[in-house]
Amino acid sequence: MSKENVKIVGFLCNWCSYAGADMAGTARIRQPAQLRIVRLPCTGRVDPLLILKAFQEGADGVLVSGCHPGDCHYNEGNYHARRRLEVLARMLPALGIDPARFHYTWVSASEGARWAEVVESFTGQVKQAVGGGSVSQTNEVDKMV
Amino acid sequence: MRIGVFVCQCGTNIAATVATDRVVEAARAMLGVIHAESIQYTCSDPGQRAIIDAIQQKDLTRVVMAGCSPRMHETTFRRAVQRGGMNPFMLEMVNIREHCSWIHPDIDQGTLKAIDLVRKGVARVRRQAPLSGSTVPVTRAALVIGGGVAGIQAALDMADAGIPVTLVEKGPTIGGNMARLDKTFPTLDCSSCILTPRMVEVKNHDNIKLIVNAEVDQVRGHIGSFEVDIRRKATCVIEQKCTGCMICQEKCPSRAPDEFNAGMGESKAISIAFPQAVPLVAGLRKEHCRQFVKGRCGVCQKVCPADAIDYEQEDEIVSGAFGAVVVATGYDLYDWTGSYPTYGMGRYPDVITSMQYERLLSASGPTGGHVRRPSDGAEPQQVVFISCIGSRDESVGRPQCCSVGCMYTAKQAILTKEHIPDSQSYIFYIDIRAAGKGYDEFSRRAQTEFGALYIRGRVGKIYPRGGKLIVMGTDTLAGEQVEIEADLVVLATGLTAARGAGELARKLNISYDGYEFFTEGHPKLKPVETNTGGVFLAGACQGPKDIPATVAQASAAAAKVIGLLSRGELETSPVVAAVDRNRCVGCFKCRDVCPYGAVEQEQLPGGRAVAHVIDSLCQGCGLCNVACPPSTISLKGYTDNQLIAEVVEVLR
Amino acid sequence: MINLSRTVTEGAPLVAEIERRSGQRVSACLQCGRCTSTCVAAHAFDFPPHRLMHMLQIGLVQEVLASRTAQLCLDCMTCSMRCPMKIDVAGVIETAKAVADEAGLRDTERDLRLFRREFLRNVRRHGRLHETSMLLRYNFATRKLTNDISLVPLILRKRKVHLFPPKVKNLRQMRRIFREINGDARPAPEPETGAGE
Amino acid sequence: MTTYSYFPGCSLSSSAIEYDTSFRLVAREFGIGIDELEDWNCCGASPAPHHWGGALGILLPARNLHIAGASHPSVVAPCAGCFNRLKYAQHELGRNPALRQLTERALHEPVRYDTEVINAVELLNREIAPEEMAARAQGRLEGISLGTYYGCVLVRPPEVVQYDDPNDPVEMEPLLKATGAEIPHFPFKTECCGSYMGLPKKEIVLKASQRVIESALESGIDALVTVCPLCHQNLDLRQGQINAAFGTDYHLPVLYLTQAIGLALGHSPEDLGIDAHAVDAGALISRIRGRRAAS
Ligand SMILES: Cc1cc2nc3c(=O)[nH]c(=O)nc-3n(C[C@H](O)[C@H](O)[C@H](O)COP(=O)(O)OP(=O)(O)OC[C@H]3O[C@@H](n4cnc5c(N)ncnc54)[C@H](O)[C@@H]3O)c2cc1C
Ligand SMILES: Cc1cc2nc3c(=O)[nH]c(=O)nc-3n(C[C@H](O)[C@H](O)[C@H](O)COP(=O)(O)OP(=O)(O)OC[C@H]3O[C@@H](n4cnc5c(N)ncnc54)[C@H](O)[C@@H]3O)c2cc1C
Ligand code: SF4
Ligand code: SF4
Ligand code: SF4
Ligand code: SF4
Ligand code: SF4
Ligand code: SF4
Ligand code: SF4
Ligand code: SF4
Repeated sequence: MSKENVKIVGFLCNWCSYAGADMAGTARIRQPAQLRIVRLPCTGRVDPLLILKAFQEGADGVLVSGCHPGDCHYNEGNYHARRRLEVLARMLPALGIDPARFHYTWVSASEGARWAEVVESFTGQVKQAVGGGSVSQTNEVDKMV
Repeated sequence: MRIGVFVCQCGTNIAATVATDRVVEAARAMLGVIHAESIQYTCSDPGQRAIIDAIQQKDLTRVVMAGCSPRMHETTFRRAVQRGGMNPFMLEMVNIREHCSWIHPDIDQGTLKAIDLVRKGVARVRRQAPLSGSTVPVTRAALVIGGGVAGIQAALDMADAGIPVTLVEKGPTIGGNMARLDKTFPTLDCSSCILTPRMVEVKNHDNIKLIVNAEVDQVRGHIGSFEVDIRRKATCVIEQKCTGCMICQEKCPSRAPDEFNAGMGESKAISIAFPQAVPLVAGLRKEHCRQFVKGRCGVCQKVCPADAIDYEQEDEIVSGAFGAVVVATGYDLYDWTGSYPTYGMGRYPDVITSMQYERLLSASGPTGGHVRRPSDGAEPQQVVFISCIGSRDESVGRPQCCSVGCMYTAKQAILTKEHIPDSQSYIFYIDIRAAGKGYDEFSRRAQTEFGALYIRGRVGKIYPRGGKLIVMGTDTLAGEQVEIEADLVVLATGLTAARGAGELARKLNISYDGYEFFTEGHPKLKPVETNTGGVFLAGACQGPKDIPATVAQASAAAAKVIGLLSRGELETSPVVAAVDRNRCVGCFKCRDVCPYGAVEQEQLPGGRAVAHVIDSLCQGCGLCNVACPPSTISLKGYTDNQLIAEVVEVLR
Repeated sequence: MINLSRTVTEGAPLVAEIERRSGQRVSACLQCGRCTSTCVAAHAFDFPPHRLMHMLQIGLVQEVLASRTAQLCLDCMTCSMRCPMKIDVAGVIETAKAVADEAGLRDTERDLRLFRREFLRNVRRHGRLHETSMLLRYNFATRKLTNDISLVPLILRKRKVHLFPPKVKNLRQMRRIFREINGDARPAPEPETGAGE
Repeated sequence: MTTYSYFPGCSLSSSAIEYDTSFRLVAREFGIGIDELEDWNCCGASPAPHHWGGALGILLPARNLHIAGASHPSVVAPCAGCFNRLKYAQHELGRNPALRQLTERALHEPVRYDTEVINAVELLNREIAPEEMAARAQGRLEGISLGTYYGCVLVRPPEVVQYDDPNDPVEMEPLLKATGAEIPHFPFKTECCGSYMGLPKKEIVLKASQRVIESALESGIDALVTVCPLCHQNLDLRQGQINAAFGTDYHLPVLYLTQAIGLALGHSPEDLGIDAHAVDAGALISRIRGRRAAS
């Protein structure tokens, strides 16, 4: 079973993934339409609380994508992000959020096709996860944010 | 709050799958929006005019422009709203083209998403404050990395414009790959005849400081003021003393591979790459020298009339300040020996690379310009050329076209006929790519005047039989398998980025593609810029290209630098972090995470220590913002409030 | 003359079928001919492998199915290993073979058909292959009694044969295998993508 | 002592009986346990995969896999063709539930298909350390140039057999080198010998195999080494036909890997069944013996 009209928020860094998403667009690669992208200078600007906020506001999925490790425009922003997001990912079950609804990855400016694949597969994953009935119990999150 | 929303149709690029009128309608209902309209081509002159008119007539204080990616036109529209009298940062661009109309064929889905995105933009711009940057002085000096024809051209152009240039070359001489070539397509003029005068000019130019055997060690700073450490590697020869007499090379007992000759022939442990090298200075390679390997020799030191040898010489760091950097590190030849087992992987001495063949053709090469095959020194009669080695070949992970192979192969076939009149050349090709001016005519001449036989097909196997190399191929036009008993096989090996290009890119903070070629700012409109301000590209380091294209790009990069350095100061980006002193608890977590050392400690009159951001160093990454426990340090233009508002609005 | 607008349209469904089953895209072929350059059997084909790929590109799919190439290809995969576009050429030809089989298009190479028939009959009968009896039956069927007969004394002399064909004990199971496949002469079941374990 | 299930296949029980003999002999020498599969059947080798859309080519080997599943953890298939078919069946059963069902309908029980399938080279490399080989071989094959001929099915398709480099395989080398033999570069080591076309389309086999032999001789090779009975048939049994067709005069012995190793251990050609080959290896054998006598 899967739910169709999900809502997904994407946090993308300006230099790599946002540009990669642009490239997917320029190449006219069709993608599911459930994702809404928020542009940031760097994944290092992604506050884990912002992600929880998104879940609390009813997001079915949250996707974070930045430059590949080593390629960060700000040298090390994505390493900071990785550390923070790893911790967050491990916390999600305790907060009653199916970890399948969260994903972070790296997509470079030249990986338009890969970006489209990421959107495609994550959207499917989210549909599956929320369709399976494990709609978030946001109480825990409410307490945190 | 008076917000204007402009929804671009981009002709049909957007309008075909986003109902822009419905987006306009929805926008009108959004909080703070007092004006909304749809425009056919907003970036056109009338389009920009319409925005300016609306600002002035309706007294707009904020603008949301929904159209292409901000990476495309943000600057255009910031300028437009500024002309309209607004602070340029009160503009928000919403991407309904790359992220919407182009990827969602369904008009309802596209329209709904576009409305969501516009709502997000409106919410964000409502929380935007006017921003302005500060100015920083510009260092009027340029650094050129790589001394091939690209680096030479860029250095000379800038130096001629009066800019002090430092040219850093990894090898012992400038000239790069072009110095190795025999003659050049499409005019067949001799490579060294046109290149060496330019090399000498570099050496003699008052505005150029040349540092060879050197690489960039560290880069700090940003556009307008880079600080660069250059590591000059020890060569055991004191450059200022060496006269280039080459006596040391003659007397040195240790043989070493001849890198200049692409591994054909031998050189000595101490040597000068070639007689026209610039600078004409000997260099010692420790890994081949007896003095270092066995611990005793000292011959060169004894024979050197200039007392130029210093075995104790150490690496030296030269530091410099520059306003701009031109990267011109060029290419290396694809190493085919690891991936073409069917061609012998380098086991057959008479299967050679195109660059090795250039050296065989060259009068200054190891055979003095007589084409002799490596195995037995015989003059080859049947010469087979194979195109696209390590190019256009997914099976070795390299799908791209080398862009020069077809042309230099035609050239080499012509030169073969000139060198050996009774020889026969065969060229296995997939397509003949000869798109430049006079290029197709040139490759035709190889066929009509010089008798080169073009065979459309790719070779399957090369193997030795009775002193010949059997080349098994296909003539796809004849539809038949073919076989050639060749004396010499020349592989048109593709071009890869110079070794270490990726590492250099990371130091310079510029991006590169999967093959380590550096990425230009925009494939059409910013072909010499990079994504890092003040760093420009020239030549084959950006992608395979021939000499005319290399030189054109080098001059373009030089022009960009000249333009940049002609300004006394630069405006910095206002997207920087700022601290709310009253709430700062002085924990300095922000300082710990800042990659640029942009946070310093500030002592308040009461004695309390708080964080302070140095605007000119801050690059606006926002790491500090997340690290700060009380969220006191905040990235302008990407404040917590703004981001939360965006999230809330798209989830409504 | 080939009427391309016809062949391309009419061939499209079958070409798509071949592409789907083989997992290859014929449009990726750039006609470099490297497959042909490496093929050991091309001299016996009517169309060398690169031509076959192009024929699929322009929709001449019936000609491909009926070709000698589709029957004689050894599936040695040399071509697939060397294709610069990483196309599994052998896989495409294999699929064409299968499609031709299902369409009953594979009797032009009579000897090959008989060879296969005799081989499989032999296996069905004994569960194992009895090479000598197969050779004799094959020669009888093809009316080329002397084919490889010169090898027989050699084989006999070298003690390489059993006089009595070896047999599988559970022959009923063997028959069932053949029946399962013959019974419903339908194509091989397709892998359901993603439906592994 | 590790014991392996042993799948000889049709060839090793008839035309390649000497491969079976020498394989068992080498296994015994090195204490490798060999346990022949109960009631195995033909793997379908060449024609079956090309029939009925390929399903028969899976079901026939699947029955053997199933049988093997009841005994030892690994099954060795010395014939490269059988090895390839068993691997194929394993691969396909693993990803294709419909094929699994079909198989189970024929077997009347749930199919077991996860037994490890290995080939002869793999087995020997696993069980014999090169040092041990060197110690036992005492350099008997010194001065002999062996051409490692892999053919196609042992290493292709790579994603199915997952063995060695499909374009430049080397796995036969360590043990052979340990016998003292030289392994010169052999450009045709993975070129196809013409496969099963010997009967129906002889000209393909003769041409393909002629080139292999020619290149071997050009490379200074004294004998080819193979693990494929079909290759052996084409290169050895048909060498006379090749000579007749091309007017050549080749006398290139073709040995099974286990025969080469057997020779290195000092066994007689008769024990190893080398006398059963069409091409007389007498000259090669006397060279090996000559060296022994001289030293
Ligand atoms: C066989 C062959 C034949 C050709 N024939 C022709 C022809 O006939 N006509 C034509 O138009 N084009 C020809 N070309 C192409 C031509 O060689 C290139 O267009 C040209 O050399 C590119 O110049 P470049 O300065 O960009 O790079 P390069 O010539 O590669 O110069 C780059 C320089 O940067 C240095 N460098 C690299 N990394 C670093 C580093 N990290 N730090 C400092 N220095 C570094 C290198 O040592 C080198 O000196 C041919 C190419 C080949 C392979
Ligand atoms: C069908 C087609 C499709 C193309 N598609 C692409 C593509 O997808 N991507 C790509 O990169 N390139 C493409 N190109 C190439 C692209 O059009 C050119 O590279 C580009 O337009 C060249 O720009 P230009 O300024 O040099 O010349 P032009 O665009 O020709 O501009 C020259 C201008 O000078 C003016 N002019 C001429 N003579 C005089 C005079 N004596 N005095 C004053 N003014 C004068 C002309 O009126 C004109 O406005 C395409 C070309 C064609 C024909
Ligand atoms: S502003 Fe952007 S979207 Fe609008 S017409 Fe220009 S390119 Fe197209
Ligand atoms: S180091 Fe001395 S001997 Fe060598 S070239 Fe320079 S001056 Fe001449
Ligand atoms: S020390 Fe001797 S070996 Fe070393 S470079 Fe000098 S002369 Fe050559
Ligand atoms: S330029 Fe010619 S040789 Fe080079 S990859 Fe392109 S087509 Fe091949
Ligand atoms: S992290 Fe925040 S509170 Fe701590 S010093 Fe920096 S600005 Fe002040
Ligand atoms: S935004 Fe980035 S660069 Fe600026 S002060 Fe914060 S951490 Fe440092
Ligand atoms: S090798 Fe591949 S690309 Fe080349 S002709 Fe054959 S199938 Fe096409
Ligand atoms: S698989 Fe078939 S087409 Fe390919 S090389 Fe082998 S025989 Fe030729």
